[in-house]
Amino acid sequence: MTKGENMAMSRDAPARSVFPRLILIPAVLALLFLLLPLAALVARVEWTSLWADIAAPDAVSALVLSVTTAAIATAVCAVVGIPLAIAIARAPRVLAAVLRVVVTIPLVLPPMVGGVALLFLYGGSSPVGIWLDSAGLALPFTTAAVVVAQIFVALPFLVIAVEGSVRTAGTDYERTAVALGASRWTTLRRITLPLAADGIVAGVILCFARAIGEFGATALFAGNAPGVTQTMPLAIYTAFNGSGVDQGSAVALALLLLVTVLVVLLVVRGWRPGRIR
Amino acid sequence: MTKGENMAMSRDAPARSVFPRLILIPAVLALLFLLLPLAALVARVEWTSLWADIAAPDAVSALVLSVTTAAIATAVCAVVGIPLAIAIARAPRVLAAVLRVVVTIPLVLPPMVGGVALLFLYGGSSPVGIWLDSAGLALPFTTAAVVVAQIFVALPFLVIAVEGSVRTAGTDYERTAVALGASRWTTLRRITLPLAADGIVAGVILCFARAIGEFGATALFAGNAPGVTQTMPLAIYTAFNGSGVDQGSAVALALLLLVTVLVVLLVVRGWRPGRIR
Amino acid sequence: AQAGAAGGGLRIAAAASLQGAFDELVAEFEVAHPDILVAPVVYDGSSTLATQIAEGAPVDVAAFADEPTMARISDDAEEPRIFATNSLVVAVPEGRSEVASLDDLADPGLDVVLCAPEVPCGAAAQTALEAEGLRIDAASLEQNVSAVATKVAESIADAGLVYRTDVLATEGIVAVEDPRLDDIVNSYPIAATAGAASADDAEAFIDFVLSDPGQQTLAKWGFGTP
Amino acid sequence: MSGHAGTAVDGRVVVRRSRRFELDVELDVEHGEILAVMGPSGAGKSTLLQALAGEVRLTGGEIAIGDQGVTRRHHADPRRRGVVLLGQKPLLFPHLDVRDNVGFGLRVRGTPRARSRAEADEWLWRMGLSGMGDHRPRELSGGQQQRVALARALATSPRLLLLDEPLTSLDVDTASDIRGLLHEQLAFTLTTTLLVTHDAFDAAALAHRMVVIEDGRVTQRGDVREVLARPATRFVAMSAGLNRLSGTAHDGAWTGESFGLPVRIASSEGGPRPADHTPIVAVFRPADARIARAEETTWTGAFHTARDEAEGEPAPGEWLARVARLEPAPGGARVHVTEPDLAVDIPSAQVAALGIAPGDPVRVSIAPEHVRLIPVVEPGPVPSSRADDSSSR
Amino acid sequence: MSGHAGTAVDGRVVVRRSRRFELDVELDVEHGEILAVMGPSGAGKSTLLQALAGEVRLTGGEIAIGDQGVTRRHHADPRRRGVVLLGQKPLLFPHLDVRDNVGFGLRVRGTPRARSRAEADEWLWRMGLSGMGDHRPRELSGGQQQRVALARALATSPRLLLLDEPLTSLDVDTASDIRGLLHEQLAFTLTTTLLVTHDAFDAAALAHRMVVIEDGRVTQRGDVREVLARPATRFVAMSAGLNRLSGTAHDGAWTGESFGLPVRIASSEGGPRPADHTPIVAVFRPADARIARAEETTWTGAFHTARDEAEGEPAPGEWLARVARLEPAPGGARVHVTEPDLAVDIPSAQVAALGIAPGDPVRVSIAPEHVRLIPVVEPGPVPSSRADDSSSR
Ligand SMILES: Nc1ncnc2c1ncn2[C@@H]1O[C@H](COP(=O)(O)OP(=O)(O)OP(=O)(O)O)[C@@H](O)[C@H]1O
Ligand SMILES: Nc1ncnc2c1ncn2[C@@H]1O[C@H](COP(=O)(O)OP(=O)(O)OP(=O)(O)O)[C@@H](O)[C@H]1O
Ligand SMILES: [Mg+2]
Ligand SMILES: [Mg+2]
Repeated sequence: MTKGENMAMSRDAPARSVFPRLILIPAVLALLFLLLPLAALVARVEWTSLWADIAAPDAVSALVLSVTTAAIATAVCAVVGIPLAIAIARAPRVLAAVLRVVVTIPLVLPPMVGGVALLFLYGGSSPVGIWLDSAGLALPFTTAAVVVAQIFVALPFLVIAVEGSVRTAGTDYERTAVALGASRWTTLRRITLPLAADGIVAGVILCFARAIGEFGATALFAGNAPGVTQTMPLAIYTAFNGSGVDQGSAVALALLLLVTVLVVLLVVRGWRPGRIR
Repeated sequence: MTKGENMAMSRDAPARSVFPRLILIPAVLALLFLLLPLAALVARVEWTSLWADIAAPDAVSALVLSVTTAAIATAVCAVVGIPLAIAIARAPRVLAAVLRVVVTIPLVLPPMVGGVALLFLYGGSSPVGIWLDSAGLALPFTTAAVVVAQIFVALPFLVIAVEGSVRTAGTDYERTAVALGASRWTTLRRITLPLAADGIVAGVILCFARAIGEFGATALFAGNAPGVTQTMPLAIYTAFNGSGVDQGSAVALALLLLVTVLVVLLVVRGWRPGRIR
Repeated sequence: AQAGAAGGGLRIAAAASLQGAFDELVAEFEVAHPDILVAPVVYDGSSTLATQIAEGAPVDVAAFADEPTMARISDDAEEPRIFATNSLVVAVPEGRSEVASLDDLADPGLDVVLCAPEVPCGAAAQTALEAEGLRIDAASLEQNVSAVATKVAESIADAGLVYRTDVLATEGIVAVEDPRLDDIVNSYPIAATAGAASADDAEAFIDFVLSDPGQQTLAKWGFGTP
Repeated sequence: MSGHAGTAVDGRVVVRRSRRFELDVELDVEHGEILAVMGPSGAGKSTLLQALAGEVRLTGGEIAIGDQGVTRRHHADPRRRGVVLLGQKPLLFPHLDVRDNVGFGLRVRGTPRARSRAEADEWLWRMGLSGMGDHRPRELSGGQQQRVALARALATSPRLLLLDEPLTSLDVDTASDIRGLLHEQLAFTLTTTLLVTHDAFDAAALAHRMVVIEDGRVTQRGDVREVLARPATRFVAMSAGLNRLSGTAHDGAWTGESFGLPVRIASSEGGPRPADHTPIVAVFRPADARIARAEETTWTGAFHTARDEAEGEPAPGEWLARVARLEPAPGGARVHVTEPDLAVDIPSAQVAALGIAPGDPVRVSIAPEHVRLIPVVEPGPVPSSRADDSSSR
Repeated sequence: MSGHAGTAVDGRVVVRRSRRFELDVELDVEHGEILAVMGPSGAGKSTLLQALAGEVRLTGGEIAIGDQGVTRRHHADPRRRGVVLLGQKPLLFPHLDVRDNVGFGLRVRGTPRARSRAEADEWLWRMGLSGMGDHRPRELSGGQQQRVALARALATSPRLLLLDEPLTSLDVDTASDIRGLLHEQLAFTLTTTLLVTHDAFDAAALAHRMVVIEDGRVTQRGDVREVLARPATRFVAMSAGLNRLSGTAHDGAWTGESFGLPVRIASSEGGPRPADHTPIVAVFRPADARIARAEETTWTGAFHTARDEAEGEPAPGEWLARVARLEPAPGGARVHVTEPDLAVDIPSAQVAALGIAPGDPVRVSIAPEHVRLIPVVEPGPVPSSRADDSSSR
């Protein structure tokens, strides 16, 4: 038995799980409920025209734009959202509860309303918009606007997922690290973040998934200009809603989006923050 | 000092938090980023017509429908999603990773595509739809369809949030409970669920928020019949999209939705599963 | 149509229902005016486009599906001109024959979907039904006409009122002609925006749409001439 | 209370944990001194250490650690104070392997990776854990985790080291090794240390002075051996493995009662003769007391005989007692008798010969050379600060 | 290996935890018996208990617990087997208060709420924790948590109770109370119990028989007092608090070497005379050995004198040794000397008088009446099952 095997063995040896086997029934139901519609979608794919649809220049540029903007949005969300999550997790009880609700609010807005709100905030008729404009940083209808819209809708997911796991990890290990001489930054980097790794991965995944699937706010705030702001969801929408376009290509594009995200998620799942030191 | 005070004291005594104070800067940025657009939205409210807008019969019935359907959808999600989350949390490593990705997939679909997928699955031209139809359970255009659409988009949030906290809670306490003679069901009810309470509350909140804000899938799959399937987001969208109609009423409705959800969330936050025995 | 990047070329925003026709029109226009670069057309709901233009979206030419929406950006646009019309037809799933005329829609055993009265196709439908004194208990009041077409195509609804152009564009639905609907037309306005980067190019495009070749192309996609 | 040169910890720690418990302890630890802290379970030992480490807030008092003051409001950073607490739970970082756990303190102080790993391996070797460096903490046994945590604390060379039962859950053999290592290390580095322990042997082997905390208050303090030899409370006597009988001084000897009959215990120890009628305690080891069957086998019979004898002058250092409980012990048995309550150790050979059972009458004797008589000093050498009496049980 | 009537646990447990550690132990525990398990840190004691409780899977062997068999594949439900493990960590349910923790086992068996609360309070009272029922586990001290966990385990009246160091982190006084309670309870309910402990006193006081596990293998087993009195390994001797010197039998006495000079230790114990030239060990208590300054103060001088003396007949039970380490102890000091390695306890009074330091030559003596000579039996009374040798260190 090699050492590698052995380590794996002791780590993988399944802790005996004691949940009632009956709950597998609702669990399978839930899974079916999520998967069957996807299967129905795939069943409608017109395989003959699939390649033409997904290789179309607009489709490719939308996909590239989607992946790029979602990745940037996720990175920004991580940079500002993880700190917010930590701050909430460590805030006094009542303040934390209030902040958690505040963070949840944007989730509730139908994304289109979110887009309107963003337009109201950064658009040409608001003080912020005018100020940004004069600084040459006008946001709406640019690729940056896509990212902003995605951040706005995706950030709450990251914050809530990370907050939960930071809170669960508690402060015992952090205080131990400080007592051993670690600075606050070192403690953050070497203890807090690695211990919250599961939550951070979950948060990043949720955030990325939500960002890449974002449609409503983007449509309003960034517009639907192919190559500039037309992300996959907008391309799908256009293909689906526009008259004279084949709906088959909407399904093809949806499939392309799904497969792309599947690949990205599987790659992310293999990654753990804090592993690399 | 009364006993109550004292218990509160020892429970609230803040564990010294050791995170670097500098991370409060990105945290505040994140918070502003989420809140400013909402403020911009509120700034556009036309207070003179506000009351008329939100007291309109259609608005009220849409709100009632939204809250009801979202509550039902959340309940269903809890009933099937918590078991799925537990099953994933206790599954072997690789299977769990795959299931987690599978559950995340529906998040990625632009909701409208989700609606199309649901239509493909339950619609009149699919075997499932025909079978349901012959059983007199045709879904489309019913309030049930709204709930189904909401479940489809909201379930992943609940599953992912709950799964994280069930996994973090580990199996030590469960095994202790079994050794003390608890049945699997008792262990689930008295140990597993209460220990995952934080995650369950977070999941329920995310799920409810996503369900009540759901627009795209509902619009396609359930339609937009006032009083039957016209939820708040659809009402808002209709108000927004209507030509010549004043967009002010869309903003007013959005505000109404926000305030309602705020109240619901604050109530839910006060609740903890497992407290009542 | 090489102008993929932002800033280059004539920026056209058009209602989603114009997509097929405008893609073809733009190609023809570029042949006719090789000196004018056209950016990819932005298609979306007219209402969305109007909101964006009001908030300063970089658009030179706006073509909408109804006049009231165009009126919402009257401050930001030149005088609009009507370039096409669209009329309603009854749409039914391919291969079904319960519905032969408009009157059959009143059958309470049928699931009929209409557009919401707030949106242009819904307003038109309402006008038509009121004119005939028909009361329809719609199963759903859809946000846009594509949703109506999709529901009919998926046999979820038994019939719906859609534009003639949608029947051409959507697989799986056929039109039931009813002459009483031919009068109910929806007018499509087009206008250059006030902030157009090149007013001349915008005018050139609008002129092209209104020209004979332009009108022929639109007719090919099911639009009527104003 | 002001710190003087050479004082590492000086001041008063007050922590109210709940309505029923408040810690209120004065401390004064010299640089390089090792102070043992003993006390019953729940007495507040861990609370004291946590307060010094800054893990719980003071609710009163003021303590100087080195040149920094900690009060209820002001809360110095333990890192800058160089205070390291090894708590009752090992709290090894679960995501780091054992080597990185031990090397953590060095790494964060900027020691290069290779060197900190080498030092960590050296520490693991000293702890008898060489080759375990690659394991995750959860793959270690309880005692192994304990040792890793101790190594991690020692490796940082703290200025003030707070050890909360570092040798618990170790077997005698391993504990002895680690105790030796700890002794050398602390002496060599002159680390000021507070050591919570339940083992008088550990305290005597490692510490210079000792404080005894009972129910949040100091009940005895002083030189370790002195405290253990002259226990001021029942708890300390138990911890030191001694019998402690309360009585009154009379003619230079201890007098008390057993079932209403007078008992007299003399001591051959020198020293000042206790004043008559003052309360004193007699202290001796369970192994030094002797036990014999009473002539009568029934309790009533034995009691009558004893009462008759007592009419005359009772034999000093010998009295009638009743067996309460017999506890097997490694080399024989421990017999608990009443009255007065005390324990007597008897070797295996004698256990069978004696043939006694609970309830039997026995004659207990203790030779004067094994007895120490200690005047009861109340409140004793403990600086009194019991202003708030409402908090005691 | 088949279970016979009256056997509660019977079979062989094999658990491979890592490349360097495998547990392989045969067990045979009677109904109502209390079996002590001792062994060095990391020997596999907790692994054994976890395997019996079903917390880790067997990788080999087969064990019958009551009428149910557990093998590598078949994995009976511990609940149905009535097996309760109190592990090294208390694992109190953090979301329940202390009373509900103790009452948990009763509640899930259907005891009405009021009654289970009353019983829980009764248990808390017996554990010296009355009034603590409303607290959350995290509001308790380490020792208090330990006691709550013990109460929780006992309250369920299990058929097989597995206690992993239940009295650790308790002070002597509390431990004594709890030991008494445990003794009564286990005797009264006739609960089959495996008790892991590092304290020979606990083992002797509570258990009937004992197994010693070292590095995953049983090195000694038998009656507790027997094992402690006749330690087969250095570890057992240390645990029993005895010196254990390896040597050869000669003329019915122990012979060995000290710095090349012959040493002879006689015993006045009866019993069979060991055959000449067979390996034997001499066993005696550190307190029974005597130590005196050598006549010469330097090591070389003393060694020369000793060598000269050795030319004649050396005095039995006395030899020249060298002080390795002095360890203060509660009632005096423990002196560790070489060669052979052993410990000598000296009372406080003698410490100063003796005035020795590490490196000094001393004369060590031990009277024959304190010595027990034990033939070395290898592999001893331990059923051998060391087929797989690759796994030992
Ligand atoms: N989860 C695990 N994975 C791999 N190895 C383990 C694991 N748990 C324990 N071990 C190893 O198994 C051996 C026995 O551990 P165990 O916990 O049984 O020891 P123990 O006798 O209880 O020791 P202690 O007295 O220190 O508690 C140790 O060497 C330990 O490192
Ligand atoms: N977080 C807390 N909240 C409220 N009370 C607490 C808390 N922690 C400890 N206590 C109480 O404070 C008292 C002292 O606890 P502490 O942990 O200091 O005891 P200890 O002397 O270390 O005992 P042990 O030897 O059992 O570890 C106990 O009565 C305990 O119940
Ligand atoms: Mg403690
Ligand atoms: Mg163990």
